[in-house]
Amino acid sequence: MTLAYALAIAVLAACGVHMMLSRHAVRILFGVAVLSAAVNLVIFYAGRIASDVPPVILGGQDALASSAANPLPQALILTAIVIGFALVSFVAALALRLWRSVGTLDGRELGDAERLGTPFADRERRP
Amino acid sequence: MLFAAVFAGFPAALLARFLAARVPHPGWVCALVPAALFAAFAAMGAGLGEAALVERLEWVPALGVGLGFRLDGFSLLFCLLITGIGALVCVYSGAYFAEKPRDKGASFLALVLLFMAAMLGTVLSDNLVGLYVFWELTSLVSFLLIGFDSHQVAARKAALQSLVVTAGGGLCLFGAILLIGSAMGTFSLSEIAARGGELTASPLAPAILVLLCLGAFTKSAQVPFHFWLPNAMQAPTPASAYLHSATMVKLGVYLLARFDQAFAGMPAFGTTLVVFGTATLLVGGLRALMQSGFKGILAQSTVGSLGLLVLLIGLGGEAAALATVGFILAHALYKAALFFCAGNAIHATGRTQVTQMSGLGPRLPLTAAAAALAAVSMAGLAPMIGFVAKELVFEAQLADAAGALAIALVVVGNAAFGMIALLSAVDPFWKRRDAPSEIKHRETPGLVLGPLVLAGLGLLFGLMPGLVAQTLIVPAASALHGAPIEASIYLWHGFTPMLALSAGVVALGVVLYLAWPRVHWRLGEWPPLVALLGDRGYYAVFDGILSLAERSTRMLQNGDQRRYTATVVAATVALVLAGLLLAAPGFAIDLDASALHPAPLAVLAFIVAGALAAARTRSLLAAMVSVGIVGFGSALVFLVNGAPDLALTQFSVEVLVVVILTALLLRLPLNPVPTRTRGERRFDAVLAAGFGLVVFVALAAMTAVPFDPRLSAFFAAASYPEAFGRNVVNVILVDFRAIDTLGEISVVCFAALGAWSLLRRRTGSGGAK
Amino acid sequence: MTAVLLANAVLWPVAVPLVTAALCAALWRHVGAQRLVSRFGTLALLCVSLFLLWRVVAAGTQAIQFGSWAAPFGVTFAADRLGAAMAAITGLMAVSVMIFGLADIRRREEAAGFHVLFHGMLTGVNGAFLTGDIFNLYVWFEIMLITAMGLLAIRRTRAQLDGTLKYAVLNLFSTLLFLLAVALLYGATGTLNMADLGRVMPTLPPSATLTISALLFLAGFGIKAGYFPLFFWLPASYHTASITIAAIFAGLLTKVGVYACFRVFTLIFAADDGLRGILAVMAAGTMLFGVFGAAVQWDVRRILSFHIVSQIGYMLLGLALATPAGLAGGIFYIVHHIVVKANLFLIAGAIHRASGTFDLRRSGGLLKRSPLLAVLFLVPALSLGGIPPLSGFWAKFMVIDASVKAEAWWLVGVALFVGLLTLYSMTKIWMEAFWKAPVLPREAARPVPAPMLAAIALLSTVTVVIGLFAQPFVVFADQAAASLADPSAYIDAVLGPGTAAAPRTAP
Amino acid sequence: MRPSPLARALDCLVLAAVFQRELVTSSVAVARAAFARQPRTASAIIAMPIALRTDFGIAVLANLVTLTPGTCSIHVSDDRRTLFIHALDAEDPDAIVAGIRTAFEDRIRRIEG
Amino acid sequence: MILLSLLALASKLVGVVFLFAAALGLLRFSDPLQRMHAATKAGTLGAGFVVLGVVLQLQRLDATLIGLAVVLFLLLTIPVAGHLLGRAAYVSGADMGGLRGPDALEGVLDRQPAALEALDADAGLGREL
Amino acid sequence: MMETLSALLDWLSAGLVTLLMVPLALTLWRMVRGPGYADRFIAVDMLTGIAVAIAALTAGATGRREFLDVAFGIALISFVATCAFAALLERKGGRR
Amino acid sequence: MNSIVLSAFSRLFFLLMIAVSLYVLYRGHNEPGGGFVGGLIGASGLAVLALAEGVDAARRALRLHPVAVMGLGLVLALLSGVPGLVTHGSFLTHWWLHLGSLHLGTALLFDIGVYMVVIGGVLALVLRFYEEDAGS
Ligand code: NA
Ligand code: NA
Repeated sequence: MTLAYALAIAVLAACGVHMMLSRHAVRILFGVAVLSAAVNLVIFYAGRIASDVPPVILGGQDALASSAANPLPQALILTAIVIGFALVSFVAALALRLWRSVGTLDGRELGDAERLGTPFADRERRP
Repeated sequence: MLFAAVFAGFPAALLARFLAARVPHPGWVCALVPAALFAAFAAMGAGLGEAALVERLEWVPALGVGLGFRLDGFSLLFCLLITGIGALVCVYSGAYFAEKPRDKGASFLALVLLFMAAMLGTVLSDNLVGLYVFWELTSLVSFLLIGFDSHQVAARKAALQSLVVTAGGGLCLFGAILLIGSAMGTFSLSEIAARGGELTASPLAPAILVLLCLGAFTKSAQVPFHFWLPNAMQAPTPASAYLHSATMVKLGVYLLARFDQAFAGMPAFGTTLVVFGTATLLVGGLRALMQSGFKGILAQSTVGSLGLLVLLIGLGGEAAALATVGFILAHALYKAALFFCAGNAIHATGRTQVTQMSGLGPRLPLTAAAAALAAVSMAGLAPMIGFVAKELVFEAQLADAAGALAIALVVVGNAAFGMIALLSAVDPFWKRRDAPSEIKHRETPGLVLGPLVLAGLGLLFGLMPGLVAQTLIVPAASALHGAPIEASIYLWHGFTPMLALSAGVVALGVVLYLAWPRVHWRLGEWPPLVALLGDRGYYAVFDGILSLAERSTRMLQNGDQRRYTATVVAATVALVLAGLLLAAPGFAIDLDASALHPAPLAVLAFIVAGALAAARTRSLLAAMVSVGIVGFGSALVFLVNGAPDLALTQFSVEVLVVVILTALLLRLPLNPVPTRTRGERRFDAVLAAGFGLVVFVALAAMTAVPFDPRLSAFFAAASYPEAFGRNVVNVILVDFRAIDTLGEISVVCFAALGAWSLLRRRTGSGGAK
Repeated sequence: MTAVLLANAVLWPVAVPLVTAALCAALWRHVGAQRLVSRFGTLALLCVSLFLLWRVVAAGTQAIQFGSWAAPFGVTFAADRLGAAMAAITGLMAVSVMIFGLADIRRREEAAGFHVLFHGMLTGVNGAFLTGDIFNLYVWFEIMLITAMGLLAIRRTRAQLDGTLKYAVLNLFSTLLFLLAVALLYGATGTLNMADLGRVMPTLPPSATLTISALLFLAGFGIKAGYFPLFFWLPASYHTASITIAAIFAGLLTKVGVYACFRVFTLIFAADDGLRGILAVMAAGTMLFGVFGAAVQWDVRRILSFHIVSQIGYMLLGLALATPAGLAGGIFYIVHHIVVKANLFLIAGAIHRASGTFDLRRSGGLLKRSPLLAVLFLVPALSLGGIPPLSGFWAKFMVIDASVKAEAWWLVGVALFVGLLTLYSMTKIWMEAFWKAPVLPREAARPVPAPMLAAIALLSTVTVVIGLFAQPFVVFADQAAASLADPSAYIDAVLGPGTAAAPRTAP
Repeated sequence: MRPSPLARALDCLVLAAVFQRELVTSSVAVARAAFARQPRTASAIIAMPIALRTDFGIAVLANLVTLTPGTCSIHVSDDRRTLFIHALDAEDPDAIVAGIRTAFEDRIRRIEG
Repeated sequence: MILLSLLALASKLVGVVFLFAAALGLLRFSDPLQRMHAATKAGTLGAGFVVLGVVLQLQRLDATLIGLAVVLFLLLTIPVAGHLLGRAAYVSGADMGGLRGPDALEGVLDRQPAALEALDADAGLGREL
Repeated sequence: MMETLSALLDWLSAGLVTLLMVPLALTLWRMVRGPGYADRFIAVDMLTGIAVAIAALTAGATGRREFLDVAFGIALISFVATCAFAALLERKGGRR
Repeated sequence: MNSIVLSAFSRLFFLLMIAVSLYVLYRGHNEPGGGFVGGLIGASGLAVLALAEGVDAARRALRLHPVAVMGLGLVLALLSGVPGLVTHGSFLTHWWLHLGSLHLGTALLFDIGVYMVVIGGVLALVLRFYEEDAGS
């Protein structure tokens, strides 16, 4: 079972990377989202997937049942999810801004940064 | 005392920059500093005898670096030359810049004083690192002086060339110094000289030798680095006189001389110096034949002279030491004088070529006289110090039992000096061409003091060598030799083999002089020779490196986002593979026996399908939905594995991501044209698969690692009794690891704020379409 | 109260900028008030970070536990000499850049959240320097990343947006690699506290998980730090930032990646031969290709950006040697380079102000127009070029000397060669911007304002002081390196006295 | 004239009960259709005139329509006089409209008062 | 007690069957609006039955309250969602292959002549990006 | 007897989750294959119901109320996503 | 979206979601929930408002500037750690008030800070993303 998780996570990571390799900003963004989902699952996996009992202490008890799931990775993933959400939102805003300013999100047409002060301009102008 | 002497120059330079623009006769005022230092060194030298004056100061003891200053006979010679000529250069510069903007003259004088201090530091340093510090400073000041007329392209180019060559050599020297430190455990020159056996026995000795020679050869313009020095004549004449003839370029020689004792046990050292010195001597002489610029000719002769000096250091024995010292002294006196004279002639006529000057003698009489005297010395004729020095050179050669060929080569080289001497003393001043050159500036006291004093000293020391023999030459030679030398120096030795060689030199020199007008332009335009002897090689290397740089940069930083990401992913995968191969940690999997639960399996399949669909679809909207599947599936994974908090959060976040992404996609075309070719996509698939494999291997191997539940056990036990919360996950978030959460909400805050600002309405006009 | 202040010395360099950022955000509508809070916060940051440095020097490694939860259960902040020095230099950078910003930051940027993001970034940077928890480190990295992107795009020019995108893609990948590595490490060790990891790791048998984790850390930090061949985002983006921002980026951000490498590959993963070999190759590539890039550029900022990469190689070289001398050299190099590179970017801003362009092909004449700037330029430029006796000389000295002692000859060769090319490109700036006669009369050219010169002078002075009085700095670096090489003091400070020496048992 | 609060509450309850019944039957219908060998495809969009006073009332009606068999409200005209309904199986549009009117609209109108 | 458990199981089973039906409808119905009927109605009811079944099974006050709240929320939100999606589908020009009867909305709402996704086919480009 | 029955019921309850994977898969098919964007969004909407059911069934299977909370949250919030989808379709359809 | 059905229900949904979000926030320490999820649910309520009635309605509903809300949330979260710093010398050590089985502490303040940051942040994002494009 564990290996099934490992395999699924690996496929997820590969798909995320494949999308990040695109030249389209939004697709890259999707790739980041998929890859970060994969990484979150890795954290979950690293805490060992062993139980379906929530790590909530039942009323009347003082300590968590030993059968409960590992709470620490859950807390870590929560943090990671939120951070991932923030980053994805920001990059989405960036993409929107780029679209409004430049009119494209295709990497082949986005070159304003490296055209700035490039030493190769003279040659690039040549066909 | 030595400290004061070395460091006096720095504040003096600073002061000069401000004062020189404001006082009358700034040259004379500034000359007070080197003059005073000259006096001080003379006084110190008088009491020196065979001993050395040593002062030490800790600097960076943690690195074994101190500022040790050591004054012995050899450094005394240099110190006197530096300060003495320095004083004259100051005077001369004052006059030279008299009609230029005062700021310019002030800057120049400041640089001269700075340079003087750096030179003193170099020749006085006993610690190699300290020496290197000052050494680099001289390169730097030289750079600033060569490019002093910075609006001229040629000046900038020459400055850069000299810097690249000398600083490059400096780095070699630096390497040598570090190797020495590693081999010997000390940076002290005197200690290294004393423990030379250890040095040559070290396995690093050959590397040290090579690096050291590279450092010295670049500085002293030895073949194959001879090209920069003549180009450096772009500097104002006083700088040429000071740095590029009399003092700085001799630093390489100085360094080699200092290591002569240490490398005594290594014959390769001497051989190398002789070979390169001879080659430089000949190249300098030959290139002098090819030139017609006044300063250029002199510069070429300087190259030759430096070659001769290196050659002399390569020879063994007392005679060689005497010859080295004697020639250093003689050369400094006549070459600086000649440069001053050349400067006067150029300054007066505004022309730079010897062939463009004529009949200056009557109108620059003192200059002409000084030039004549200096030229006699340079030609090695009695009764000048140059004659004495040349006799010493031949004596050293004969004493070393150098082969006939070597002696012949030296004769040829010296003949070239003779030719140059004649050329510089006769042609501009006494030769009559069509019309005498026009004179724009007349001689002033400042302009003639330097040449007259130097030429006069050449005559004085030639007539009365005793004045300098026992006070300067012999102590210096002894210091160089490492043992006291008993010698007396006379102008007239009687009829010796050396005298015969001298006669040969003179005769050949005259022949060359007569041939020069016909030869120099033909040689100068003969491409193979120019290519061989010029700076073609330098530019080939320089441009080669730059073009390599350009190609590598165009390849790596080519502006294509995908290429960047692909390289990074490939590098990551390669790193992991390399690391696994090198570390060979072994690979174990614990195939757990627990049954496959269908529900989680189905959810996993659901996620995988979503991810694959997202990666494959072209439509952005479909991709968004597929990415949503992944997020939603993760939530389900959390849900069925005992993580309700996570599931809820993941689900909520997924919803909000959808809310935001739909707003983004609202503005975009949903089916953008493909941005990757089919081939690129396949390549990317391979990369992605590699990355996935890395993840899989890491996760699979984790099954064989036992889990340490310490942290979770603590949280499970402490959550309610100590932190008063039943939801352990939330207790971790707000209490056990609250600082993580604080950081996390900071990220949210900054991200939202960043987005808020990014998407703010345009204020004002302008910007993109 | 005093006791609280003293005991929490390691907290303040993070808390002060975070509070400042939060207050600035709360005062969103009141730019003037933000500015006031921000300036005060910057000064306070310098004070508290110097205070931390003093505490560490006086009383040894400082550690606190958040929420009173003992390590390794709660989150630790810990400062040894390295961490404290990095925090102190961050404070110095913040103040200098703020001084420069007096003449450079526009109101429009302030209204777009400059102050919040600026202090947020400082929070992230200091958090990364001071945290003792590997997951917490991830959080600070993310704060750094998000604020850096916000700052980078603050003027929203097309170049900035494009640069930010390139910055974002690779840096997002980097943080994901980092998080992946953290997860693997947690899975293999069950702990997140770095001191605890340092204690536990030697007891663990080798496993592919740990090895991959280590290399993913290297890749993740390597992207942040700009190692070869992971640096592409840096020259693609830094030159687009407005100069105040570019300066602090250039000074600090990549160094956080380097710092993290130093920390992780000394405390947690011991650098074995294989890893050292990999690091060495990366170091050489970083030095070479960085300087190659710089050599062909004509835009001052792009030259400087590529030089960041190149210089990072020297720091990595120190780590690759993994000897105390190498580490010391690396640490000295980091400190030196932060000051110098930030200063050079500030000077680039001043050059722009004085000549109206960043492009060397079109600038010139500044030696005449602004001689003071020329002199001030020479200091960091020559220092970067390794000219003695400036700080860069000692940095190169230490790193190359350590390579010599480790008999890494080819690295010595590369390091020396790169030094020459570095000097070459600094010379290029000098010749084109200062020496050359101006190409065109420029309307945009203005005199350099006093705050700019003051900031530049401040940092130049620091460079000169480090160079002339290198001994205490070298000793400090040596001590910092010693505590990296033998982390038992760090472990004891976090986990309690005697922990490091106690017999280690596998879980 | 406004009905008494008690009557309105009662009407609400009745409405809820009717709605529950309709929901179940509608779902059963859909389920039957889904499992059927040949899913019916003869749907239509029907306009239903309405006479409700409040937006909330209209919204409630629309929702109830959506949850009842084979119908789904798609649009309310801007003048709030017509409800457009998508009927899954629209063999007799008038019957559908009449059903909705008696089951829901009248009751809602009463509750609106 | 056991009766209640059986009832709970039955309720859950009914819910699952409804969900099944809904999914099947989603798959088999011929146009988006028809599919929406399946998703909204059968889906809601199915989820509701499952939740009720669980409430019956757990037999705890807090669970009951929450469970009823879930059902309430479903009943409140799903019709609105269905309404919005249906209208949007119509406006966006989604395929209406199952529409055999009259289209009373024609001329009332602007409907795009071709579906958004049809642009793929128009461009004649492959699916992959 | 009672125990056996109750165990049987538990087993059946657990099996129900597995059973739900079928509609999940069918919905997935609709989401991935479309063909229209509206179809995909409707399928996403359908997912809400399935998710609520899965959460509830998990609550039943584990006897823990916490999972019902999740169902509660899903029921409430997924509506927002559907609104966003509808807004996208409508505005996109209106504008192109 | 000018749908009467949605508009009529949006206030209801909004209020419902805010209420639920506060409830989730409050009991997060003992049950699933907490500041973050609470904030997300609350923000979703605002998002519904923004979608149904336009961004200005949502902005009015929050009353304060969203960035300022974030800032205040951050300040609150930071402040919640200060009492512990003063009394225990350790930042983020929470104070507790025990009323029988009810434990009230500064941890709740911290969670409220989280809640505010999330509400402000998500609202800021939604507002900006759903603003009509200026001039395009
Ligand atoms: Na960075
Ligand atoms: Na840097």
